Amino acid sequence: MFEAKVFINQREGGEYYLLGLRVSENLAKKFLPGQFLKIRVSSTLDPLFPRPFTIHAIEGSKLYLLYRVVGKGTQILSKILPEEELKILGPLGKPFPEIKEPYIICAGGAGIAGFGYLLQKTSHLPLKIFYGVRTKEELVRVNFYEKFHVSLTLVTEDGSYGTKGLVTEALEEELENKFKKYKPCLLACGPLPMLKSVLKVAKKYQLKTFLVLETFLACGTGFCRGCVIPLRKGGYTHLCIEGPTFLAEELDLERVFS
Amino acid sequence: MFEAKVFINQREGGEYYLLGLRVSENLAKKFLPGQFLKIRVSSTLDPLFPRPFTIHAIEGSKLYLLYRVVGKGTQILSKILPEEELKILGPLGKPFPEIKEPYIICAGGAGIAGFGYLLQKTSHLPLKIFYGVRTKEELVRVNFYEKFHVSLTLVTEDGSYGTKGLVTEALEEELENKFKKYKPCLLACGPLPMLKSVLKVAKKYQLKTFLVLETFLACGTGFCRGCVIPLRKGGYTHLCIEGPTFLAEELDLERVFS
Amino acid sequence: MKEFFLNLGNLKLNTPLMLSSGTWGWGENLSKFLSLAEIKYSIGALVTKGVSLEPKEGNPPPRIAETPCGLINSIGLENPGIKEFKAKYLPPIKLYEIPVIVNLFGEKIEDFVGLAEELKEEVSGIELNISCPNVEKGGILFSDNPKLVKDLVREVRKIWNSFLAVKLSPVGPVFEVAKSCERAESDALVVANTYPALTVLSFKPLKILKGGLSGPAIKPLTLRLVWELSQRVGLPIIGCGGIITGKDALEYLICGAKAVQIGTANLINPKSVAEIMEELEKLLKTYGLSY
Amino acid sequence: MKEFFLNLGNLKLNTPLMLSSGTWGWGENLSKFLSLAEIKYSIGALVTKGVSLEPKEGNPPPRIAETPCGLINSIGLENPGIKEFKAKYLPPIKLYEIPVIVNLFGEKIEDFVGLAEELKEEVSGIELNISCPNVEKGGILFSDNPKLVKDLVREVRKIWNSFLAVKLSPVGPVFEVAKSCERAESDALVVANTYPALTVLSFKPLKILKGGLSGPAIKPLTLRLVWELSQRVGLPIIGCGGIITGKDALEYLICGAKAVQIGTANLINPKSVAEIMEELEKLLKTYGLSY
Ligand SMILES: Cc1cc2nc3c(=O)[nH]c(=O)nc-3n(C[C@H](O)[C@H](O)[C@H](O)COP(=O)(O)OP(=O)(O)OC[C@H]3O[C@@H](n4cnc5c(N)ncnc54)[C@H](O)[C@@H]3O)c2cc1C
Ligand SMILES: Cc1cc2nc3c(=O)[nH]c(=O)nc-3n(C[C@H](O)[C@H](O)[C@H](O)COP(=O)(O)OP(=O)(O)OC[C@H]3O[C@@H](n4cnc5c(N)ncnc54)[C@H](O)[C@@H]3O)c2cc1C
Ligand SMILES: Cc1cc2nc3c(=O)[nH]c(=O)nc-3n(C[C@H](O)[C@H](O)[C@H](O)COP(=O)(O)O)c2cc1C
Ligand SMILES: Cc1cc2nc3c(=O)[nH]c(=O)nc-3n(C[C@H](O)[C@H](O)[C@H](O)COP(=O)(O)O)c2cc1C
Ligand code: FES
Ligand code: FES
Repeated sequence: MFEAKVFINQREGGEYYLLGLRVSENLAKKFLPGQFLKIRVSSTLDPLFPRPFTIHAIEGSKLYLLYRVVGKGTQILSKILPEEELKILGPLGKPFPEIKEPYIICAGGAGIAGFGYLLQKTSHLPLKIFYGVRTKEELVRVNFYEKFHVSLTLVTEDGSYGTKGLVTEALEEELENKFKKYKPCLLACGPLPMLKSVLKVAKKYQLKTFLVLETFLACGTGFCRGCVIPLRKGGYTHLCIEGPTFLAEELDLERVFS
Repeated sequence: MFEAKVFINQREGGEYYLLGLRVSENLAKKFLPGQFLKIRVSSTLDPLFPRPFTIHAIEGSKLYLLYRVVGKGTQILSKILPEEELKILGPLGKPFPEIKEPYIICAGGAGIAGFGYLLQKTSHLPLKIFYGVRTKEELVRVNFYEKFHVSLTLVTEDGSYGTKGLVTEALEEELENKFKKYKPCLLACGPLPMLKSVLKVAKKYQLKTFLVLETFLACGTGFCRGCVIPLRKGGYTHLCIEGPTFLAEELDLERVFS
Repeated sequence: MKEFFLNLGNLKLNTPLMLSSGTWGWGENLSKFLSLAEIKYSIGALVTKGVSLEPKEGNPPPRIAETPCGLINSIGLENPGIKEFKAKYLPPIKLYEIPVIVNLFGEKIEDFVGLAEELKEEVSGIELNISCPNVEKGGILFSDNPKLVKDLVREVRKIWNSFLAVKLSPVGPVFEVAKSCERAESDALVVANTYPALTVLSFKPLKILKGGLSGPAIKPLTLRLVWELSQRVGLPIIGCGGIITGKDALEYLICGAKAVQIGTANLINPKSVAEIMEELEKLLKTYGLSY
Repeated sequence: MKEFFLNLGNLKLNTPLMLSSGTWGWGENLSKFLSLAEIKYSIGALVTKGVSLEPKEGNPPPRIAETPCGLINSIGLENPGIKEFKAKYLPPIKLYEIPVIVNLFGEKIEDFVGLAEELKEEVSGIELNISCPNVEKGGILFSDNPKLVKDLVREVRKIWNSFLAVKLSPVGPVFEVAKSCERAESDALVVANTYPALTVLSFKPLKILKGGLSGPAIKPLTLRLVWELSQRVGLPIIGCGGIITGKDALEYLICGAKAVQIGTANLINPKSVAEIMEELEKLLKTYGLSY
């Protein structure tokens, strides 16, 4: 694992935090969009395992992560101050696939994190980004995303900002109105129920879809074989080395979502 | 356990830190010199047990502790910042005994901590205080102790400040020169080897001696029966409820120091 | 938790939480840390530290050490003996007006029977600690021999009509021992005692501590035992191992325990049982569960 | 650690540290995280993930969960089967020029014999995983039956001359099983595998994970086993359970182990073994110890 110095760790809104880590330029260059790193959040034995986070953005030797506080690991992380050193390991996992077709991004909550770095690096920008959360305060880093001049639809479940409803409802409406013929690809990241709805929409319009999945990771390095995702053809693939992004049609979706 | 807000937690020199906790005035009033409290240093399960610290000083509703970083619990404690809340439990243990006779205090390292509050509260000040450490930087809170106008002999093992040598050597010299006839009591707190030497000196001059002992505590409340100290008359006493201060002659010293 | 009411044999519990043996001293200091209201609200029964016929001073120090998420103890069953226990320690404990269960240990079956005789009409129940060596059988642990346990429970049962639980060791032939307890008409099983463990205290000179491991580290192990035993044995199970929060307690209840005991948590924070009870009630509401 | 040199049967180790079975994948990614120099400097032997005659896809998710200072895993012995293992996975592992020990499991004694046959002349040693059910004996675990283990080791020994270790389960009749291994001329005991455990993943709907517990939580338990076994059994013991630091490794060596295996630590940090080796060397110097 490498030492990385925290230079920023601030609340962006809701339970979302932006963490900035300074690493060697060499290391920073190794990360591709969609890859992740794991962070040892404490020097004690509880929590025992480093927690995985996708790269949100990179500027020179500065890595940015966007994370949501959900449990004890992220709680501890949120209290770490600038100048402290953290142990990290990465890059881990496979980058987002190269999508040749026009595509739409659909993100729920912390699922938005990894697409920042994609926008920074790709020469093939998405047609649109749908970004949904529960309520206004949770819409974070919007200024950052707006810089890329990609059409960005903000959705809140309670209607406190932008379009009211579920992000997948907004996606479906857009597809119905504008993309019936073009058949863009979908690239989606968010909680399981959201991904499930994305797949319903994708099926309706017969769209090729990539899902960014999550699961508890012990190693993140392929060592433990714990992070299996059931495949349609039978057997399993391992999220931490073959994912986290998968072509939906290759997965045994019923078992993924059970 | 009670919540207490940290208002200061600063390095005093060497590995020694001063921790200030704000509690209710009511609670603060309950503590007597020589008693201790335990502090939950982390909200996670490692370290599992709160760590015990003697009261170093009290000002109104402000409790002060003086601690040395020796392991993972104190390491974590030393990183806690003002405004954070800590869970504490106390007062625990018995206060220093009421010594009617003239007495001399002998303290090594963190063993000095508890005598601050004694000086603040007692109407029967000690004749002298011997305070020894390894090297200059570890002589902490000297200004504070000097305020009580008690003769204070500072001793460093390496001679970098004050008298050179072991604190018990300075004690012995003083006794030899000045107190051969008066036979003051001794009240000593410090690492085991120091206490052992104090006892040798006490034996030589036949002085009544009180020792402040330490041991790993699980509960600090008498619940676990883990903190036993062998008694001369046979059987054991429990440090956390009957101590930490004991009359040396009541202890089975050979077993205490084995 | 007004609705809770559990019959275990002829023991009635008003809450599913007990304080486990050896983790609240002899009760002398309980009310120093918990108000009477908190005690009544949260504690279903008090299980005393282990009592033997004769007094025992216990093991020399060191007796305890912290391990990763756990505690090793080797107290050596320090206790004043049944006579002094009854005269001096039991009366104040009974003043809490909560069922008192006395944890018993002996070196032979007659010791246990003798202890039970002494407690007749005195307390709500007894809990037999079988993680102790039987001197008549060459020092083998009771808990290593299902037949011995059956004989033990049978003999005690003959003279003891009210609540009788056996506290299992988590190692050895656990399932066979549990079956023995069932056949011998124990009212409940306490699952379980501590796990044989060792920690190195110093390298030079080499100092080790052998003792029993308790605390969060063992929770997944004892939870597994409770789960398996509750499916194979008819007796009600009282879960005990590593419960620190209300969530931990609920895990045991959901995995087959009818009640639980709180041990190491009392050492971390003497108010644990009250906090666990509060959390448990909230969780039951959140999940719409009851039992 | 140039001076270290240990003979276990006819296995020669240059360091006392091994990577334990199932905790470094199939070796594909090892050199991505450790330099060749680090591997050579720190690893005495590589113990592969368990291999069976036929391929196994392993258990459905969830397979792993964190517990207090521990990890529960239920991988289900996912493996490509001995044929593909030999063809595809073993050759790259052998390129590290470190002794390779293959961990084997089967459903009957012949399975183990068959596996050993396949590996003759191929690797430095084999490690028999006896924490698996024997289908011919109604699914009882090999490790629950000392006689079965003796037969197993005897049969494999007949055709296997180089290093043969048995990896004990930490539960069941451990001492009897260890004696069986000694009688059947095993070269060493690996003490031990994971502990049967359970954790609740969700209350509503109820989701649990049953599996084996590893990591720091179990260190005091396995350390105790190593201590007791090393005093009662003549075979060299390889300690394995919860080693995260050089201090942990030294504890095992001081408590009777001749070498140790690193498991869960590799999952926390793939460079663990190199860091443990460095710390161990420093500690040995500090305490003026050697072995
Ligand atoms: C490859 C990968 C990349 C990730 N990138 C990001 C990111 O950029 N930003 C971000 O905020 N999060 C990300 N996550 C999720 C993040 O790792 C978890 O939220 C974090 O590990 C939780 O740790 P914790 O100790 O706070 O929670 P825990 O105390 O471990 O768990 C708290 C609660 O959260 C649930 N939980 C834990 N982990 C997950 C998970 N992976 N998915 C769903 N529920 C979970 C638990 O079941 C539990 O209910 C990523 C996960 C993976 C696998
Ligand atoms: C009643 C009482 C009052 C105390 N008051 C103070 C005080 O005012 N200031 C202060 O600095 N310390 C005090 N101590 C000691 C303090 O509690 C310990 O230093 C602390 O608990 C160590 O925790 P840790 O997690 O940092 O160390 P650990 O990681 O637990 O241990 C680190 C090392 O320190 C050793 N160690 C741990 N506890 C003790 C101990 N009690 N005595 C000797 N060696 C130990 C361990 O063996 C180990 O080698 C007191 C102890 C007691 C029992
Ligand atoms: C300090 C200490 C003393 C104990 N004394 C006894 C005892 O006298 N008799 C007994 O049956 N169990 C005794 N136990 C075991 C506990 O009652 C309990 O079964 C065990 O600690 C597991 O629960 P826990 O993880 O909640 O602590 C003791 C445990 C500890 C920690
Ligand atoms: C994810 C994982 C997979 C494992 N797979 C195997 C295996 O295939 N065969 C085996 O004998 N042991 C297996 N083990 C057990 C380890 O080799 C080791 O004995 C155990 O984890 C205890 O050591 P540790 O606490 O250092 O991890 C596995 C352990 C883990 C955590
Ligand atoms: S998390 Fe261990 S293999 Fe993926
Ligand atoms: S530390 Fe538990 S009785 Fe003293």
